Amino acid sequence: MNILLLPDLLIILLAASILAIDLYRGKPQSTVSFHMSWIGLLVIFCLLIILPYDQEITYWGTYKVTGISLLFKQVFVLSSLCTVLLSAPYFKPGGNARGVLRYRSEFYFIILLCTFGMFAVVSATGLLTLFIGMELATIPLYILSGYQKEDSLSVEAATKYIIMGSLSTGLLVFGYSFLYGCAGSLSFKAISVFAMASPTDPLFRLGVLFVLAAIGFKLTIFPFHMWAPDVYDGAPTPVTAFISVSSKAVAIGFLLILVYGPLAPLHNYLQIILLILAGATMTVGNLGALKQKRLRRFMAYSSIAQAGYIIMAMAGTAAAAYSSIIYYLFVYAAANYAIFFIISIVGRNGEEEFKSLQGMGKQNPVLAAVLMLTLFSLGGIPPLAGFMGKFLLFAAAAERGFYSMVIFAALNSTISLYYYLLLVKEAYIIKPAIAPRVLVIDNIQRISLVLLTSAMVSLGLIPLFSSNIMAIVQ
Amino acid sequence: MNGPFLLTTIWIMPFAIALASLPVRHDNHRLIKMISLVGNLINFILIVVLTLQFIDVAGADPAATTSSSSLFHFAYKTSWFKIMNIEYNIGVDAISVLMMLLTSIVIFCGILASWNINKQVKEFFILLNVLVAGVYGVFVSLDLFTLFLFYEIAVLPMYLLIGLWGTGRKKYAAMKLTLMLVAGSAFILTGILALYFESGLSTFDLNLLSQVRFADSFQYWAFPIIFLGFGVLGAIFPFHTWSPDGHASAPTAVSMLHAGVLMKLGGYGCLRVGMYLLPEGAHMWMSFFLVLVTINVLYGAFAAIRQTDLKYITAYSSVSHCGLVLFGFTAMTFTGLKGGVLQMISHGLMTALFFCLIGMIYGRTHTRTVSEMGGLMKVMPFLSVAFVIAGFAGLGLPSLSGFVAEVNVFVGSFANPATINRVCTVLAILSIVVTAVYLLRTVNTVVNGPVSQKFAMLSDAATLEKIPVTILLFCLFGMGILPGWIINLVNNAVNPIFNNLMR
Amino acid sequence: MTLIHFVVLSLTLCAIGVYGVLTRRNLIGILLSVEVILNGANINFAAFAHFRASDPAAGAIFPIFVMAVSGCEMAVALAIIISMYRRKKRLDVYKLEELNG
Amino acid sequence: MADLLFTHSYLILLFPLLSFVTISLRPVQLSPKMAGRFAIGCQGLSMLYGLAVAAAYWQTVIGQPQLYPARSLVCFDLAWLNFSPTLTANMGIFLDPISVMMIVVISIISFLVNIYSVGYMKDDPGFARFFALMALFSFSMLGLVISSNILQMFVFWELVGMSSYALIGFWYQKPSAVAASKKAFVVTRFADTFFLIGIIVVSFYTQSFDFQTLNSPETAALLDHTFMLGIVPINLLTLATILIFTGGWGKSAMFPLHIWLPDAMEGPTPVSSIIHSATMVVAGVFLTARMFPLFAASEVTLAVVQFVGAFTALFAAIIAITQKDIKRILAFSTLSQLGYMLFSLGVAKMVTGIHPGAEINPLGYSAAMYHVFTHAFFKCMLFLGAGAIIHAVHSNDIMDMGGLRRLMPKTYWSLLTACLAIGGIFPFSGFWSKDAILLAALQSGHYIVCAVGLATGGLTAFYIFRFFFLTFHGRARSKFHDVRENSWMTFSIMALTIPTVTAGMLEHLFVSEVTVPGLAYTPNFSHPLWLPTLASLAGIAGISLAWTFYGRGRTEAAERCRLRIAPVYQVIYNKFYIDEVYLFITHKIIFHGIAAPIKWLDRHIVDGAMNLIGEFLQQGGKAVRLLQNGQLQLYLGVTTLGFIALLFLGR
Repeated sequence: MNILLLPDLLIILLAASILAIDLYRGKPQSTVSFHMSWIGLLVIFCLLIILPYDQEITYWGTYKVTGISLLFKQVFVLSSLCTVLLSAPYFKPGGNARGVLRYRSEFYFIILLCTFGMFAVVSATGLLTLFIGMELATIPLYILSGYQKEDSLSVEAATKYIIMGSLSTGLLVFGYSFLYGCAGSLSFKAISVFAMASPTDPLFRLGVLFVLAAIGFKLTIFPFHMWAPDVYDGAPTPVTAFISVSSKAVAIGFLLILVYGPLAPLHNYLQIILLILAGATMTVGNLGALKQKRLRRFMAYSSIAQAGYIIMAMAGTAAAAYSSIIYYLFVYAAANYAIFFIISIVGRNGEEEFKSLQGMGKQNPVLAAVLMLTLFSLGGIPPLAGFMGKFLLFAAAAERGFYSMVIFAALNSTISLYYYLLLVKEAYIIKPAIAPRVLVIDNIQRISLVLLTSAMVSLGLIPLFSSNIMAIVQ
Repeated sequence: MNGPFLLTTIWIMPFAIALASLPVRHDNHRLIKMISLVGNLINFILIVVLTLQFIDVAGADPAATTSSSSLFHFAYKTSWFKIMNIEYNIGVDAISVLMMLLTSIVIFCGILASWNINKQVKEFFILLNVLVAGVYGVFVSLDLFTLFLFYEIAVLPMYLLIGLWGTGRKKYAAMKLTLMLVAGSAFILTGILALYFESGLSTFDLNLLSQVRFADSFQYWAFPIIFLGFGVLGAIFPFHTWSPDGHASAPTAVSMLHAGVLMKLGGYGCLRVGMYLLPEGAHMWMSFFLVLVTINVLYGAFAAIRQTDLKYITAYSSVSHCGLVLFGFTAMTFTGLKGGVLQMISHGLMTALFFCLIGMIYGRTHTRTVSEMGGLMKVMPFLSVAFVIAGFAGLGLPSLSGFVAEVNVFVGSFANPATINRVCTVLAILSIVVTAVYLLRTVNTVVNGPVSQKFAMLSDAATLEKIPVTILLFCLFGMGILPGWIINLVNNAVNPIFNNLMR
Repeated sequence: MTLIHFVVLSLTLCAIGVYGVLTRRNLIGILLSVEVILNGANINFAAFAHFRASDPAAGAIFPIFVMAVSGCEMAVALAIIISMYRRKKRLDVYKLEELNG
Repeated sequence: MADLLFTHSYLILLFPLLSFVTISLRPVQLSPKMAGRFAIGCQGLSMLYGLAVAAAYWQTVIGQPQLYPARSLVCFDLAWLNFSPTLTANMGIFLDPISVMMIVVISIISFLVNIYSVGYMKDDPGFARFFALMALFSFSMLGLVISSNILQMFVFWELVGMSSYALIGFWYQKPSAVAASKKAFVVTRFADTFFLIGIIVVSFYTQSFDFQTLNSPETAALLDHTFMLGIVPINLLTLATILIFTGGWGKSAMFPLHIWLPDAMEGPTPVSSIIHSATMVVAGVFLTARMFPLFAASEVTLAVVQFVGAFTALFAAIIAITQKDIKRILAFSTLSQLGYMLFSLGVAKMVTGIHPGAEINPLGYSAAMYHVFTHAFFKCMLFLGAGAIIHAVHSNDIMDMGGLRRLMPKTYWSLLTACLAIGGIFPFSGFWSKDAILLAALQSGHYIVCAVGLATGGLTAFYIFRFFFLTFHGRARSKFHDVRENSWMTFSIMALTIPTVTAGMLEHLFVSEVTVPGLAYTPNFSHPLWLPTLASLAGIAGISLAWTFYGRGRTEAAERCRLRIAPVYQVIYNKFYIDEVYLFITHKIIFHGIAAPIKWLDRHIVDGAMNLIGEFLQQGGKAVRLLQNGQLQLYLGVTTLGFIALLFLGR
């Protein structure tokens, strides 16, 4: 038994204990579970930081912890932590205009469970772990997106999500079956051997495409992105944030593990497909975001586009792809959560729409500045981390000589800047028709925003972090 | 003071000013303005010190540096992002020093010119200073990554500066300007990534990259995208359309800074990154760009004739004059390159003066439509005389800086013996007649003629407003009458670039 | 009976499932069609395990996991659909149209 | 002593510059009156210094031909504008016969005009500004003539243009003056553009701007080659020289670029007298003379110069006959006289075979310079006189005048000498210089030009005396108030009679000393006595005719004559409608035909394309939203289709 498995165990323990305490002395208004979860997650995160990143240990032949998987786990834990913090006002009466969420402990339990599923995905050494982890990371999300039971939008979102999700599960399993059929085993090693030996086998490729399509759902790759805007729009805001970051991150981890693991011999073949998908995805995401008026839906399209940039990097070499994508995930998570925190502030007593931002520049300049920085980070404007992140993503594709793709993506990024600027415009330039409401910011939100903003700035300026990632990846 | 330290201080200073303004109370306008003013004054002094040190180090004798291999002085580099071998790599050559000097002058004048802004003052000055920091950053960077980074920092604050404090169709103009420039930088980004990988060195270091002989097939496509990418900011035809709308909508100081300095980043990039690193590509594409730029020069001038808004006229004239910057570069001769650089400086001063004056005139007359004005000479002689002089600087009157620059551009461009260069030179020279036509029409209508009743009570410039105008006028005359030291400096800087171009 | 027959069968099931997913109006019907797809995949696993696999045990275990997981999924799905039914009083998929754009 | 003078010869320029800077910046509170005095003082110092330099030049350079075979002296020459390692433009002072002559002319005239202006501009609100600008003009003009190289000349060339612009539009609230100033600047600027091209072309091939280099035979040989522009063979030498000449063409307002000069009369009269008659407009002639050796090397160029000059001489004289505005008459007269000077330079090239062995007739060159000299004084005086008249009667129309002889006797008598001089009556200065010009034309074999010159001489005498008689003789045709002669003004006018009457004595000096640089010998051709006789007769005929028509201040006879040729008169009176042609070209073709379409193109096509991209993307956004219609099965369908497409893609 090694310390490397500790985070995974702790997270299950945390989940279980939250549920247990709730069962034991559950009061609807109790905040014990909230404090337990965020403190627990913080502890786990600290633990993740101090773990050694240069070791590689496989447990029971099916669960492998490496530096890279630990990095992914950092993302997941951070994301869960943010979700927990983000969700705090949603369980309080008057914390959100949409209504109060109930079953707080269950909520955190589900989040933690999901996070464990994600841990499993990035630790997988075979298709089985991968499958179970993936499902564990996905099925709870269906529940979460329907968490606002009395809101018909939330339920509709959940319905759409689960039906499309099941279809994707079907495709995933089909894909696995072909991979298994070709390689004769579920372990990555065997698949890798087979791929090396006959990379052009049609059945194998069919399986790969099935898997790709299935993971395309999670990753919101065009044309499998259709659920995302509706689900993001309908689900409760903390859940939307969780889906947009964690679910995406786990899908990316999944794809990275496959593409640079067992499917590495097919990389030349996958490259083109990934690039085409990336191009289409970012374009559709950007176009879709152009005409939005609702913040969560807007974020859905924005994150579709971001997914496009991310998979573009998978055309690059393993080192470049891993380092740039993991770096970008952190950056993206920080920016996304910052936006969602602002949405939650705005949504406390108003619609989560563009209109609600009006007058912020005058009324609450600091918050507006944070919003602007965040949007610029998402748009890839220096010196914020988003710039560095995108730069690394583009560099990964450029390294293999896909310069025209880089131009295309960079131009796409210009389009994205347009709609990010639309938000800036709402916040700063457009004069509100009615007197803007006073925005209440509680301490959790304030502290979180400060931390996230400083992360966005410092990640782009201080090289320590990216160097660490690079060192771990190599 | 130690050179690299000085350089770092200079680009950090505006950021520091912005930070220093943060804790100031919102309604304490005076303090915010004073912080900005004093900070930029200090920076100006630092840059003057830098210039003097530079002259000391680099020597003003053109003969001494003909064989010089090191282009940059006060160079310092240290690793920054290990992940892509990104370095904090600074250093300056004469072009950068002069452009920094220009920037410091323009921003100082710009702050004075925007002294009467009273809407969200804090944000305005913070953004303005961030923008300036970006500009300085570009000029001191010897690392393509940081250069690009600062380039973007310089471009983005523009959106809010125009969108919030602008006039007219400001939202549209701000968005168009930002998006077109960022779209241009998409090409730049690709270009520098390509340089990084294709060089085989995995470095963004300008000095190292300049010694690489890139494959012709690579240069063939990389050069145009870099040139066009920077060219967008240099208002190259047909990507100049952000400029009229943007300049027309922007507040005074922003117009000054943008037309005066920011547009020069385009030319600077074309020269420093495009032509310096990819000389063979430059040779392959030059006639194409020459034609494009000639269109710029003529087209801007002709389009300006029919404009009715003072700022539009100046904006189109900027298109035409910035065309001359690139026109000088595309000549691919020593004198042409030098002329382009000189034109950057000259146009920076001139157009800053123009926008400064227009801002002040607009502040009084509340109209920018030329036909509604007239006879201002009677009521505001100081501003009017300055306006006339600015006009003459624009049409290249000797003794003002425009002549020195333009004649260098033309002599340089003619020195390229290709027929197309010759033809384009003649066309470009003829454009100065058109320039004379629209500038004189404008100046005459605005300044001369009978003074209309509604303007009869207007006042001339206050002392505070006279300062920036006087500074800029002084610089225009200084460069026009005694161009020697500037030219010597530019000679030194252009030499290595030219040698690279001719290798 | 060779491997190809089974693969064709499973793909056919997949196609049927997809067809059902696309054409059924009723949410329950759609869920059933999804189950068909999953079962097609299970057949595939079994067939491959039988004919080709070097590790046939895995091919037998995997469908079991799939069934378990799909069971969970269906449970969740039904819960959601019920909650949905409570609000809309219909199980018609066309009624899901409040979220769009 | 002489060396010291030469070393500090920049002082000639510095005094007017000092005056300009001091008055315009006004570091101390300077009353307008003091400003005027200060300007006159500076101008006087400049004149004295200029005369001293001229004397020193006479003594040192002309007196020691063995030391200065080229008769020229570079006082100093400092690098100013470096273009490339091999090409640098200098700022220097170059003295040779013509530049010294011009220094003398300019400094004297500007001094006198400054004195005159104190009277003329009295009570004008822009009094100080006027003197500042006049000082600026003197500075630029002096700089122009002493330039050591062609780029320096261009610099000052532009500066005189600018001062001319500022002075024409001096009364900036007068729309016509403003329009005239703009016109003058733009037209000359148009010509200067070609000048600049010429400079660039020549400097590219010679890698030098120096007049001495440019005028050397080597340069001519270097440039003398033919290249093909498309299918047109072009001689580079001809092209370059004509381009350079174009600058002079515009500045000297030769046909068809003459249109700005009559309008320029909107400026104050002292301005017209110094800038638009005596000095600045002569810059074109001066340029041609300065570059003469190079121009003469081309077959075509001097022919062009000659033709343009001769044509304008006649053309302007014809128009001058019909004009009613006193200053316009003089303006056209100036054009005509400038034409004389130019064709005189043009005829310095011999017709082949007239005098075997001689290619250049230096008399043409000398005569042109001589005429520049004499013309400057008498024409300046005419303008000053006209100014005095306008000042007195407050009208420009000669039909409103008449009978001023008694009211302004000093002006009357002074102007009489000037009219006789320009009419070419012995022994006034104009007689001698015109005689020299005609003689040069005759000697070189350009008989037609000679005839044109003779005829123009007759016309000149006619129109100038028409002006003279209508103004001074007869009875007053309108009421005058309070006509008095201002002593500041009359002083200058009377001072100018001295050179007008006596400059004829300098002919020998000009013919022997002001010669083509670099030409070794002085050919001496026959001087037929019938030529001056004929010229005098033409002049006298002109005066007689004027006397018959207008002698007693009446206009009836002329009116009858005018009615008889009404259509022709109308055309001439309207200056052959050249202005209208220009107006058509600028407004209809350039403004409406080119600029307006470009503006439209820019807004709708170029910018439209950018907006179209934006619009296209917006439509794309709408399409994406349309697809996202909320129907689950559509989503599933898209997904399935997408999956099939993916299979197809990854096949």
